[in-house]
Amino acid sequence: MAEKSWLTDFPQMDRDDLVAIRKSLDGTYRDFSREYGEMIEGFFDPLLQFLVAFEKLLVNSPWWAVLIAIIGLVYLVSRSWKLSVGITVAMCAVGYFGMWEDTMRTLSIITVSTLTSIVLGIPIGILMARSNRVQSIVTPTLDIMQTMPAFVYLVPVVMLLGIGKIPGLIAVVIYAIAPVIRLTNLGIRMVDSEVLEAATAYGATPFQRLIRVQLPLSLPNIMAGVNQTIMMALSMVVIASMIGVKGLGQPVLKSITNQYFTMGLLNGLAIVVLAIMFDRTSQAYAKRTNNRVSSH
Amino acid sequence: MAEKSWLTDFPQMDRDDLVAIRKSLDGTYRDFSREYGEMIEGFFDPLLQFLVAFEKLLVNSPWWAVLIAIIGLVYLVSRSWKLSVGITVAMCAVGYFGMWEDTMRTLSIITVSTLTSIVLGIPIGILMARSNRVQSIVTPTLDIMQTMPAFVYLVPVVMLLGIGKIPGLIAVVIYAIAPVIRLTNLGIRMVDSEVLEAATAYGATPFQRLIRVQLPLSLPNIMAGVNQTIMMALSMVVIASMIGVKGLGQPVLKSITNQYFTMGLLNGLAIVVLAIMFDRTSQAYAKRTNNRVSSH
Amino acid sequence: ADTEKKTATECGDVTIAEMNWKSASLTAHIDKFILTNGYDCKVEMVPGGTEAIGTSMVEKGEPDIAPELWANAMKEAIDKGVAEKRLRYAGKSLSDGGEEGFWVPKYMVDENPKMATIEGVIENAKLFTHPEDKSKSAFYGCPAGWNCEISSGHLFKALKLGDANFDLVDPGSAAGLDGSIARAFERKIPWFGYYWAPTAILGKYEMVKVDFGSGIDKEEFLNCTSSKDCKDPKVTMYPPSLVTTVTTEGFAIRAPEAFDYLSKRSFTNADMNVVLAWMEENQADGEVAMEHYLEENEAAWTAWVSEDVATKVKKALKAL
Amino acid sequence: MTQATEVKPLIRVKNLYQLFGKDAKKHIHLVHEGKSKDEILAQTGHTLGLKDINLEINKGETFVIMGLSGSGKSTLIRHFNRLIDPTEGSILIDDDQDILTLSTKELQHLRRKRMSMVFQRFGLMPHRTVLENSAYGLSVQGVSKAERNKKATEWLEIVGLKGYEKQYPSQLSGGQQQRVGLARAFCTDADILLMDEAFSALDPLIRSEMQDQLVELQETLNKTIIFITHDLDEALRLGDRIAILKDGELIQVGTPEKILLEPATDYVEAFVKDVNRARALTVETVMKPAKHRITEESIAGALAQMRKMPEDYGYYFNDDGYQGVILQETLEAATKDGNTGNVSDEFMEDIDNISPSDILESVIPETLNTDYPLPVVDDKGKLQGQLSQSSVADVLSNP
Amino acid sequence: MTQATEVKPLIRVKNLYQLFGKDAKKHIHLVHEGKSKDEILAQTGHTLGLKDINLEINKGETFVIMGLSGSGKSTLIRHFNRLIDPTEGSILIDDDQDILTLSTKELQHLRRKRMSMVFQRFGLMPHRTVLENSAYGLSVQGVSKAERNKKATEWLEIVGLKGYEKQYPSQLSGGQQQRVGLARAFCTDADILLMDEAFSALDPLIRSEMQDQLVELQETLNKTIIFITHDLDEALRLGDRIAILKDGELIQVGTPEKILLEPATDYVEAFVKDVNRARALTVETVMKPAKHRITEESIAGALAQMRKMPEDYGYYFNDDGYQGVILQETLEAATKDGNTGNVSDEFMEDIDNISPSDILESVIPETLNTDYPLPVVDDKGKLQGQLSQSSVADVLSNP
Ligand SMILES: Nc1ncnc2c1ncn2[C@@H]1O[C@H](COP(=O)(O)OP(=O)(O)OP(=O)(O)O)[C@@H](O)[C@H]1O
Ligand SMILES: Nc1ncnc2c1ncn2[C@@H]1O[C@H](COP(=O)(O)OP(=O)(O)OP(=O)(O)O)[C@@H](O)[C@H]1O
Ligand SMILES: [Mg+2]
Ligand SMILES: [Mg+2]
Repeated sequence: MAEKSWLTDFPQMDRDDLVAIRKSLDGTYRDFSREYGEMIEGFFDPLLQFLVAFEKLLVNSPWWAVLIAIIGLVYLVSRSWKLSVGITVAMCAVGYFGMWEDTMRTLSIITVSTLTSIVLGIPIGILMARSNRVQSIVTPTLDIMQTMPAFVYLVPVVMLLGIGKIPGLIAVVIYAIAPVIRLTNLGIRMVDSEVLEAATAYGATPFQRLIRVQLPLSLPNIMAGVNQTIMMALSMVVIASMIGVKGLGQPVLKSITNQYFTMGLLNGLAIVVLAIMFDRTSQAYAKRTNNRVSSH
Repeated sequence: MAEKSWLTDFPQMDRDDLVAIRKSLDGTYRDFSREYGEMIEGFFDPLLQFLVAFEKLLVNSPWWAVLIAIIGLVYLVSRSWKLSVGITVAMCAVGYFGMWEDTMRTLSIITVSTLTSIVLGIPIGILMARSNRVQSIVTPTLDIMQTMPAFVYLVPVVMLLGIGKIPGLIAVVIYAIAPVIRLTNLGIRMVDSEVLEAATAYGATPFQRLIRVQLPLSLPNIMAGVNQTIMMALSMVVIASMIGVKGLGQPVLKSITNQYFTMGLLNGLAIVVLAIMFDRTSQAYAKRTNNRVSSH
Repeated sequence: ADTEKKTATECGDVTIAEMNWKSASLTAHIDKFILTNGYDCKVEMVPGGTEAIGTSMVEKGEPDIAPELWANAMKEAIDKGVAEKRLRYAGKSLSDGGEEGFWVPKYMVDENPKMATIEGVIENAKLFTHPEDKSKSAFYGCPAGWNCEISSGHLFKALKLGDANFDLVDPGSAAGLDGSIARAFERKIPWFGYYWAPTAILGKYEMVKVDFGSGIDKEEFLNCTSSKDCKDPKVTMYPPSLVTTVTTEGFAIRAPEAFDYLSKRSFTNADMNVVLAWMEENQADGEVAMEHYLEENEAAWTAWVSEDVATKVKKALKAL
Repeated sequence: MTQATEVKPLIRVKNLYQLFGKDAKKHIHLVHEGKSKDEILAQTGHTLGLKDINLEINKGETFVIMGLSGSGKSTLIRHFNRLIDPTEGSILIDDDQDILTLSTKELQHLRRKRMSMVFQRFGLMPHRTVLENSAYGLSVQGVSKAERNKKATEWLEIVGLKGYEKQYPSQLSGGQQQRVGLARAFCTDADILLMDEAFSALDPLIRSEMQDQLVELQETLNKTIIFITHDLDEALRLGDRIAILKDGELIQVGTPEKILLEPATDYVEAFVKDVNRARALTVETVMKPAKHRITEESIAGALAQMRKMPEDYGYYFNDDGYQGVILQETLEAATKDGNTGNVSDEFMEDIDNISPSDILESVIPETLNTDYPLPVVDDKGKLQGQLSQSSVADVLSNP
Repeated sequence: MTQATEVKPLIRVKNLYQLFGKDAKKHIHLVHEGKSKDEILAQTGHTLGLKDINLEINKGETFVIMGLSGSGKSTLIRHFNRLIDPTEGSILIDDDQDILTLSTKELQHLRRKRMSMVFQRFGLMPHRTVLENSAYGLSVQGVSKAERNKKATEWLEIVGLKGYEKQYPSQLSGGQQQRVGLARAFCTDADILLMDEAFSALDPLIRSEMQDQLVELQETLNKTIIFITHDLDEALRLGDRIAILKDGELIQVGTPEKILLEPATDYVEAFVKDVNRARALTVETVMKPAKHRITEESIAGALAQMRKMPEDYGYYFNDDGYQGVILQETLEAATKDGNTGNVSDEFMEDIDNISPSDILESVIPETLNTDYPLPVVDDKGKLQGQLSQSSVADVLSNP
């Protein structure tokens, strides 16, 4: 178009330059993935094998054995009969509506991604709470991880690692890890300095302070982070299914193209069941082991 | 497939029954949306008009006027030169790379949805903190809102309200409102009971207690919720663009189908810029007005 | 939605769906330009995925035009909409129809010409490693939920690919499928799966359609291959698939001239492929490509409109 | 301080029980059955806070609550403004209004205008400056900013925190924080002050200033003060009446002297054992009636009168009342000098009269320095009694 | 308690400065320039915590720190285990090790094994039970659960919290919480106890028990105790030496008697004005040398000797040393009765000897009841001096 005044239109980079930049960057990435793709893929191979085996275990074992194992775990961790019964009923409904297998697949990948997020996230949050410099680096990284749309990196990741569980896992972890990091950081920073000082005065090492004072006292916040991490991991189920992760996301996608609302809803509800199972169990565990703080 | 034993396969509902149920529910919803769609759409009309006008304002005003207004606001709210300069640079980069208009569109919808989420979310969080009954109702609702994939309700919402900003707004708010509610609830529940008791003893009304004690003291948590809400709202930009919300989501989707990685990345970064702008400004505001607590 | 009041000749406000793949985006921009300048419509673009756009058109009569809709996606719903007189097929957007099939990269065929046939592929099944199971071979199917999921599934069965130790991998979405192709091409490794053209991917990555040796059996395809309830599918190549322009019934009634234009506007695959290649080359989006197309292919597009409209459009084109 | 106590009670506590724990209502019967605090704790995990408390607090009085740590003092005082609801029992205010039946509005009014509280653990708001904290009570009442800040600034100056207005509580020392709590409480002009160990973190100088302040407030504004303290001297100095709690039970209520001199139980006795009696008691409580009165005007007559008495001193009275102490030797010397006139001022001993309200401690040096009992004279110049060395010794060595 | 002070100092504080605020280093020059605390606060918003403190604390001593609220006591004590780093100055421990140069490991060792602290605001861990809180110091040291719980249980019983082991701090009263803090500090066997107003929330009974406990600990285990208190009586009772701070400066350091009888400044004088001197001072500090010695064995000789003296009593000595008090009238009566024998026990007055270490207060009744000065006799039976009514009166009325 002719004559654009900088007054009305933003003075832009020349289109050709922009295209050149884009192309060269794209090219660079392509080169990179060609060069290192195999290697990186190899690096993740053990994890992939584990994921595959875990999924197989859940899908191929008789449903009643899996159900018993799940409920048993839920009960062991939460020690709550109410919760265990609720989960049993919900899981049976899931099975009855024909979503058992997909649910197992989703359960498998989500268990691993949530655990990964938490296991990586809490230590990062702790480091972040210790040092303002780490915080000033990690915070914007998390901002990027959370807001950069998964769609942007979905294809590049697939290009690098192929379709399937690993890129799915990576996408989920990238997206879901932020809240637990942020809230661990916040929680630890908010711990009452008087209590911390008492621990110091008795010669507690930084580690002892962390384990016995900071973590327990910031538990409500950390658990809020865990809760959000679980929620966000499960909200990524559909996105993950876009790059070939089997599970409840696929029928959801299917239902949307075909306008089968009820089917979408049912599968969505199965995801919700998983979310509630993870969340309530972890919260009950935290509450049980630290009841005084959460009622503080 | 033949002969399924209940031992190996979950005893499922009969496929035909399931299909019948699905069909009848789908039908019911279709009827409902045809019956009431117009009415409900009408209800949202003022909001739509506002959204459209707001977007027009941002898109059609000269870019420098908008930029000055944005930076002015950022500075007024945050009182931080550093932040204002940073945002200016980032916004100029966004414009220079030719994403100004899309960014403005996204800015418009996201501003409204984030504000809506916060303005609705904090009071709900407060109510939740007040009553265990409310909490026990709201919590699972939030679980559903966060984990039910947007894809499940995207099409039904479109069916009811058509394509465009309103369903986009609704989808974003449904997804993004949860953290601010949860963390407001948590924050208020964690407020030191001694301080609260002092307020009570001096005859503070519940409202005064809320405004002058509970909210300021739970501010770090509430702001963590606001941060997550902003992040999640911006992470929905792409999804919203699937149902007709113009903005940065569209080029992202295009870039994924066309494998233009750099283009996707640039647009993703523009989203990140918006996220950081919202987040830092709100955090700076909270810190400025309540510096003692956040450094507590 | 409130269309009835408008007089027949008045075009008024028109909304065009802009889907996010290249050809659709291009077509949408061409329609926008021509409708604006030639028919005095006030055009607004609406982005959206096929599903959302389709649903909204059926239920809400909005947007007015979907310039390029693949029957592949949500065929059922669209047909229903047409049957209920909510939608109207304006015409084929791609005159030759879309091309579907099972493809392998060209470099494989270059290396081993037999790869262009299904026998060759089956013979070399071992080459197509499965992403999750080393002992199997992978066939990338059509994303779940699309119409092609059914047809590609049936053909998978008919070709007895399963017996050849192939596993039907669901790529989840077009993005997943695209990613897997890109990965294969960057590393020059084997790939075998369902795809369709004209598309950016096939513009960018040269692939060869695998010959089933069966020819096209249109009857069989319509009755069995593409039907959910087909018990015993037989082998057939894909017939060209319908790629149409769809408008709402309201629009068709309100702006018959514009509708007339839409029913004439269609591209040959060859033309389209040229533009797509140019877009790829320049990382162009629909708007830029529209300019390019209108300038380069005057003969083609002037045939879609009356002379008087063509003049108007040309004038506008000059003004750019 | 010692005011007429025959006023209508302002606060009346009736059969108040407090059992802490989840199932208080369920387990309260154990309390009625007379189980001890320890037993109940061991058996149910519930802590007995208060048991069958009956009390009356009068308007304008300073009512001190004492007792072992954990005996329920704070718990009791928190009931007065209903920060905790009793498990059983009632609290009547203004003699008829049960605070448990107050509406939310009324309760707020009560807390705003009638009562103000100093918390044992201060209860300051960490997010507000010292000034804002002090003005909190007023801000709750909706007093304008200028006005409340003015008042808060005044009070901050009185409690010695001038210059710290803009600091935050976390930047203050313990005692400074407590004083912010005091300023906050004094700011509201409430007529009932609930003070839970309000001076415990203060040094002796500031503490005694604050005590003076309290006495002044009580005298000039007739405030009712309910004061918890562990400092017996403070209790005796401030208290019109003292209540002693033990394990949630009320053991004794009475005036300081009564508690000191007639402890109801061994517990109370042990409790007050260490008190500095000399400081706690006034001359009044120890003095004896003055016996040796000399009324003869003439020196000779006076000497004669004195010689009839067992001691060699006497209190000289004329028509104008008590005049002073005369020693036998003075009279004898005067007689020897041939002075036959009347007894006059110059014969009186040069000693300070002591007043009945004097603290015993302050007169000990004089007692020690004088060989005869000191005359106790009230401010109208009337002789009220005499204070002998032996009675002082008696009361000091009592326990 | 009063131990030989010529031991090597355990802790030595040298030129310690503490300025609170962001830019302490930048503004510390104002302190050197002699600006006052208030000026610095007004000018920079920084609070002067400590100014040029120089101190030595000896092993085995109980060192009491007193001073106005906000004068820097807590700040000073926090430097000893380096909870705060000084702005300037150094703290040497064991006479050579500067704690600022300690490695993290060494510092941890110091905090674990050498020092234990009671916090003014308790610093309990809300998420741990009373038992766990008490055992905290041991658990940090890695002592086995059984062992540390045993020890914590013992100490909890000593501080009177038996039965509360499983409660959480929020369920305890203020004083109970403080006692948990005490139990925690006592549990670790550290040889230096830092006690910041450690008894401030305790009632008199428990407080005096705790004081006894402290004295016992100090005597039997030779612990060094650094004790902040606002209670002068407590300071005088516990302290071997007392330091008095004002506005961050050290005003006076000395033995209780010295502080009481020779206050360095008006401030100190005002500070100790209200002290119960009778309780603070011992007989030793007030007694005078005993003059009137009677050494003649025979009654007549003794009488003659006594008549030469100005007073009508005397202290009788024979070869075995001091025997008792004899009154002139007793001797006269004996002479009258014709007794010409020797002075023997039966002539001695029937009064209790008082000991030099007796608290003055405890002998006041006797002083009051006796007409002549009381003999002060040490536990070996040696006469150390005499305590007259007038010297008691003098010291009590000193200020
Ligand atoms: N963290 C801090 N930030 C700023 N100022 C502080 C801080 N801690 C203490 N101060 C200031 O240092 C001074 C000394 O405080 P410190 O706590 O040592 O007093 P203290 O002698 O223990 O008083 P108290 O008897 O009231 O406990 C006070 O004026 C206080 O305001
Ligand atoms: N919130 C609570 N939950 C459980 N028990 C409590 C609670 N508050 C107080 N108690 C118990 O009630 C009893 C009385 O506590 P209160 O605080 O009234 O004591 P106090 O007399 O004020 O003691 P102190 O002099 O130590 O402050 C204590 O045994 C305490 O353990
Ligand atoms: Mg208390
Ligand atoms: Mg202190």
